[in-house]
Amino acid sequence: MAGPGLHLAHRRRERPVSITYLEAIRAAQHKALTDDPSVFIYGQDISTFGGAFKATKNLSRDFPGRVIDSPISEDAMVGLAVGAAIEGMRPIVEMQFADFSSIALNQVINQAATMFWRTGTACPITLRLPSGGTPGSGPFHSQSMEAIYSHYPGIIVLTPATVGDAYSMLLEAIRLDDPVIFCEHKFLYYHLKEETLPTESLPIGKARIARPGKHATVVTYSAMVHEALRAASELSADGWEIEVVDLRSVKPIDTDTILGSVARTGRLLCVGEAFPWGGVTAEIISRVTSEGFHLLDAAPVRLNSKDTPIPYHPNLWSAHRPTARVIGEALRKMLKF
Amino acid sequence: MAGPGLHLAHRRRERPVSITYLEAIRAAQHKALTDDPSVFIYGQDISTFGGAFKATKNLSRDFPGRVIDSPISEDAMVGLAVGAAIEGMRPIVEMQFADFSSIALNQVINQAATMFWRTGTACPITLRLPSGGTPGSGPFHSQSMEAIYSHYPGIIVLTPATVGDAYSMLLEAIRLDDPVIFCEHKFLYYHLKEETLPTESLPIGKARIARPGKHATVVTYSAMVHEALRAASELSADGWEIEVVDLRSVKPIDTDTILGSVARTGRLLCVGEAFPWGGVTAEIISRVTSEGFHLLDAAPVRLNSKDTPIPYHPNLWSAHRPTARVIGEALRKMLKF
Amino acid sequence: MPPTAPAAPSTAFPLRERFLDAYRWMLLSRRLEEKITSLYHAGKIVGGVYLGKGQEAFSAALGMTLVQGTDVFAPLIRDMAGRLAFGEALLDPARTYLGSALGPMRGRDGNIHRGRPSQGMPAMISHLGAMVSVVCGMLMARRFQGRTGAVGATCVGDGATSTGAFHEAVNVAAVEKLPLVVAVANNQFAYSTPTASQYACEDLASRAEGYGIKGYSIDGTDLEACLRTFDEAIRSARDGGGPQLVVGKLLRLTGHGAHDDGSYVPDTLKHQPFGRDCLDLARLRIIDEAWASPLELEAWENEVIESVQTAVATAQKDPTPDPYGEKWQALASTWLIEGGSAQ
Amino acid sequence: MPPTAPAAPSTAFPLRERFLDAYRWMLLSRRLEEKITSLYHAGKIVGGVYLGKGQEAFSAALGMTLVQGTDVFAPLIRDMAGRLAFGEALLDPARTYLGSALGPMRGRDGNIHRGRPSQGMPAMISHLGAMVSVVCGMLMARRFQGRTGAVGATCVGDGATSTGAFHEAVNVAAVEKLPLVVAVANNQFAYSTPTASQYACEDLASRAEGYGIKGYSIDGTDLEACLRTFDEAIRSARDGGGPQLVVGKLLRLTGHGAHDDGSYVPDTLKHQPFGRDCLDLARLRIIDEAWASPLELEAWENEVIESVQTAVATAQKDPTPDPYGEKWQALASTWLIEGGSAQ
Ligand SMILES: Cc1ncc(C[n+]2csc(CCOP(=O)(O)OP(=O)(O)O)c2C)c(N)n1
Ligand SMILES: Cc1ncc(C[n+]2csc(CCOP(=O)(O)OP(=O)(O)O)c2C)c(N)n1
Ligand SMILES: [Mg+2]
Ligand SMILES: [Mg+2]
Repeated sequence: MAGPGLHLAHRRRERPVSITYLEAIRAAQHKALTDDPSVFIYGQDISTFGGAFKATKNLSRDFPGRVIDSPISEDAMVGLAVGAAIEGMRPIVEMQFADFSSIALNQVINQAATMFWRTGTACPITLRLPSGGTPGSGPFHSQSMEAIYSHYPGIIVLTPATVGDAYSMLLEAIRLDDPVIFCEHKFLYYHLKEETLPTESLPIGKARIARPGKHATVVTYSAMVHEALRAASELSADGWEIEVVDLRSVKPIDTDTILGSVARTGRLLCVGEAFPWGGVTAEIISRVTSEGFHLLDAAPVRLNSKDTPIPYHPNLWSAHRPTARVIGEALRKMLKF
Repeated sequence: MAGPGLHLAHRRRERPVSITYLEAIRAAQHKALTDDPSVFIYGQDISTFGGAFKATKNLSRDFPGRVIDSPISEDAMVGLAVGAAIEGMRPIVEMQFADFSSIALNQVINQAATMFWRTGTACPITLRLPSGGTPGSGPFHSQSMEAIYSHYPGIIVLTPATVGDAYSMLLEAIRLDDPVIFCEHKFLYYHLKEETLPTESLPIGKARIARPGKHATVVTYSAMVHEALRAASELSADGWEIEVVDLRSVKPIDTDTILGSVARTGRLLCVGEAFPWGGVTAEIISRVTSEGFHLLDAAPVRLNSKDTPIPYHPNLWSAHRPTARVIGEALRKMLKF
Repeated sequence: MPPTAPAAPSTAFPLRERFLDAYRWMLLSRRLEEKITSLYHAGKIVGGVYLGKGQEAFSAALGMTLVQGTDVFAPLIRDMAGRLAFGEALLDPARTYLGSALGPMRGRDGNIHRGRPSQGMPAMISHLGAMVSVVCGMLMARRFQGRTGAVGATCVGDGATSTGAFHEAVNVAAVEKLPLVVAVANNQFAYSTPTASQYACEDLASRAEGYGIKGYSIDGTDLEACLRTFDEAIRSARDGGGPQLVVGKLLRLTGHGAHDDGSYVPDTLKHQPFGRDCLDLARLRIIDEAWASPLELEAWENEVIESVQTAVATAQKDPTPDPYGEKWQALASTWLIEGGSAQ
Repeated sequence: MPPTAPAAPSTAFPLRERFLDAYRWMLLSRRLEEKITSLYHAGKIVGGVYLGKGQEAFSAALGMTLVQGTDVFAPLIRDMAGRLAFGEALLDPARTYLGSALGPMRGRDGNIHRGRPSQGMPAMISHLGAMVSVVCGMLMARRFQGRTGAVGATCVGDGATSTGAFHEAVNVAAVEKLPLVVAVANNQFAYSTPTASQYACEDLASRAEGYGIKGYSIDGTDLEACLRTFDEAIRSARDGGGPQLVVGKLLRLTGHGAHDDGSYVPDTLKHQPFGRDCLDLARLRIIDEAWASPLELEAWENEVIESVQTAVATAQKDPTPDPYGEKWQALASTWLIEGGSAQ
């Protein structure tokens, strides 16, 4: 297991073609399967079919016997991964949608997450959760479940917002000796493209300044980073310089980077796509106000989804989650004080 | 269904004997079964045996056929309750321990909680979750799961801290047309006693000033109310007047009462027994700082359990959760600024 | 819309009437789904489209044999035929697929997730297996309320039998001896996953014994077998015989969804007897038995196409959901809904 | 501690040796649990006490037939006999029950939740049914790693068969044809709930067919039957025969836990053949067959009592967990642990 900082040691430059967020996830799995014989992947329709989103396309061809179709049994999928991890394997479990991981919750929070603390045996499993809303997906194919998993001890929860992070954080996740919930955002799967895969990256646990600024800080993660960036460039037309912090990892949270940003700007807006009660935005505001109370010049503000299930119809869906427009409005209002 | 304020309309005074928190829960179920033929109870070992904690003792005798033993099938228990609720019943489901509701999570958050919003059909189910830590109970018989359920839309989450609330809030919960998670604290089951059952009570959704004060506000709920009260009376020896707010309901949260208290005291400590990431304490601090930023004279502080599974050994357990001593220390430190 | 069969006058099984009735529901379902598919490919449908092609006999026979108003029917993703046969208005699917604000889900949920729970048809959640226990509860309620003689039926696929939810619920039904009919449409695949990766027994009906319930194993493409078996199973459940597990062997004659070409389905399966198209088989049988004339068959076809077009045309003129009018209220207890800054 | 049986020299089943070995493990388990019970009633035990009384033959036969170091054994709450027979050191239960900091769980978890996962014995979580899939994974790992010939066994009760987790895992094992042995100790009750409220089939072994696996139904109080059946089932699993479901009929001869008097267990059950005490039966059989002399039997008794006393005495002198030294680290990746104000 690589320690902090070491995690990118052996990466070579990948071929420079345009690569999507989804392809980065596939590439990371390819590399993990290549580098480490203890890695295998378990999930529904992931073998010859290549997964509902094609995140494992061709992997079963390139790594025969190591990419295995599971029955529709999320509880057993995670239980099996835990058992394999006990014996030194590094399983990746693909949930077909994050939403179906509700079935596996018990194995995650009570079996995997308690293993190391209770028994001293490491439990290196990575659960890939295709997360977040897309138009028309409705209440059960759109959820963001990071708040649920982050609440429980013994789990690392990652929310990559970029192609590079999708790649490097997944690779690092697989190498970590702990259970990792890898929330990959479906809205970014095909939209987001970069020229190359990274050869270096921030380690897990560090947030990233996605855009520097000085008038206000937006702390966000996953797909909302891009809504925030859009809002920030819109506001820049009026001379506002908005700093956008991409959390990358929501457990642990890089409180220092956030406090550093708020120290510069004095204003904090937290944006998340998840439901409004609790969750990442509450945790961030709670930390900043507890640890950096004097840094704030104005009340912190938060934006989440509406407090209803995620609607199926695109009309409703776009009003349910925060967007660049809503973020921009919130920022303008906040900057008045 | 009773609207707000009406909920205690038909209560008569109960016989004035000493009654425990657990007995209050039993009495509420007795009354609900008496008053409303659509109420039934479903759970493991709850019929002739009267439940693992005896919360349903004699109820199957008094209400034959309406208190039913279930197989060890938490998912189906809740699914069945939802189906019965669709048809106009008002099921109560007893989980043997809150911790085992992890198995039922899907039926709670995706089936019950989405029913009304998706279909317009009400889903009046009450899930009783024997919650919280007691010495020697360990990682899987001690959990406080309110943060998990509160995060999802469409659910009401109650955390009674007193004998009276255990009674009146459970009665009101059963009458509500929505899914209610009723977190009853096992540590209070036998410890907590009152002379009589209440004939009146605050409605669900309203917090209670458990102890008035002026130097600092402690916002807390469930068993931690009593730790906070102990800390408050200890500090009163030094002239500190600590206000303790008992949330009673953690979703919804009575933000107005909290803001009112913080407006009086200028200082906020939030205390919860649950795990530290997210949860009630983060939500409270986030609300107070967003909506009442100018009310605070000092940084808000929060206390939760340690970020590990809940230890079995009492030595470790008492250090894992907040106690009157730790709350007192936190208050003294906060009052220095 | 096709008429319902007249009530059977004798105790003898009215095969011809039932068969013709079922055929017309199957036809309606097929044509409606064809229309939806072409709308999907034209970009007019929001969300996923999952089709019942190849499963209409099994589904229609079940839906038709249940009594709307008394019984419960919890359909799954390939039960257009069963839904219509049970009594779902044609406008319900049309409106839901077309994103109308006037459908039963009002744009909040879509397509296969539609239902009218208070009218005996729960609206499925996506999590497979999760509806079985809900039907158990609806039957428990009837028992509490003294509403006797009702049956509850639900459909699942081969894949859903692997879920813990399915197991827990079937077992609960067995323990409570509920009048539950579980119809397993074994269409040989769960998405791309063949049955060999889903279970290891010969026949899923062999699970019945382990629950202490009655099991049936039939050719799901054979409409007569479907009609007779569901008739027996539903009657048995209604008469206190407890849960019934009916497994129909058939083949999904379409991709998993309209987005999927199903190219992984091997030709060998398509040439198996259970790989035939139940609608074709039923039409041939009707012709063979001379239960209807070619003219009648053509008239039904036209009738069905017309009702599909009418429903779709109506739904297309409907308003779409209005996000500004939406109040975002997930609770019936409106006074307990929080507004505020968090959202 | 009782010696292990010498390796069987021939292919013939070495009944006498196995029987005597098993008897001594059963005896050790019984005496240890009696000691723990009296310590419990004296207030010396932290947390719950769940006992294997009446189930020792079934449990010991399984644990004994597995090979520590190669095989996996995931015991449940009534498997003291099986644990010891598999190779758990007597000090492990003694230390765990007495809250020693030196036990395998270091005070973090207790009693029946102890285990040493990295040595082939997972530490059960409380959620029933949840360990079966973990054993599947441990076996999958062996397959990946080319460690052939290993078997994984796990125990559940009649109640745990109602869990979705049990179903999903047994089905996964069947699909993957894993060398899994699932031992169901059907002790007629799940806490207070009789089997009639738990399942509706005649015999839980009838579930095997529905999974496509081998099933066995035995008298769990008959040590010889237990030994022979587990021998066969484990051999069959080891030889590639896939999962094996062994159901033992027996009676819990104790309350659910030491806190429960089990007064709801009807006398009629206690007088059934499966209500007899397997330890008594085994002793009578030994005497009957003259497999050991009364003197030997007495010597074993004394030996067992002494080893129990030694273990308990050692554990009682152990330090208890130190909350001040505890670092509260739930992650192996220590650099990712958050400190800070939230706690
Ligand atoms: C619990 C759960 N896991 C995964 C899925 C994703 N999923 C949707 S349909 C499907 C395949 C279903 O197969 P089957 O039950 O055989 O029904 P069919 O589609 O063949 O009718 C899967 C895996 C789901 N809906 N629910
Ligand atoms: C999922 C789950 N639900 C409830 C419980 C509470 N519980 C602990 S033991 C028990 C009874 C178990 O019965 P059985 O499986 O027959 O085992 P036995 O105690 O008879 O050995 C119950 C309900 C649990 N541990 N896990
Ligand atoms: Mg299928
Ligand atoms: Mg039992």
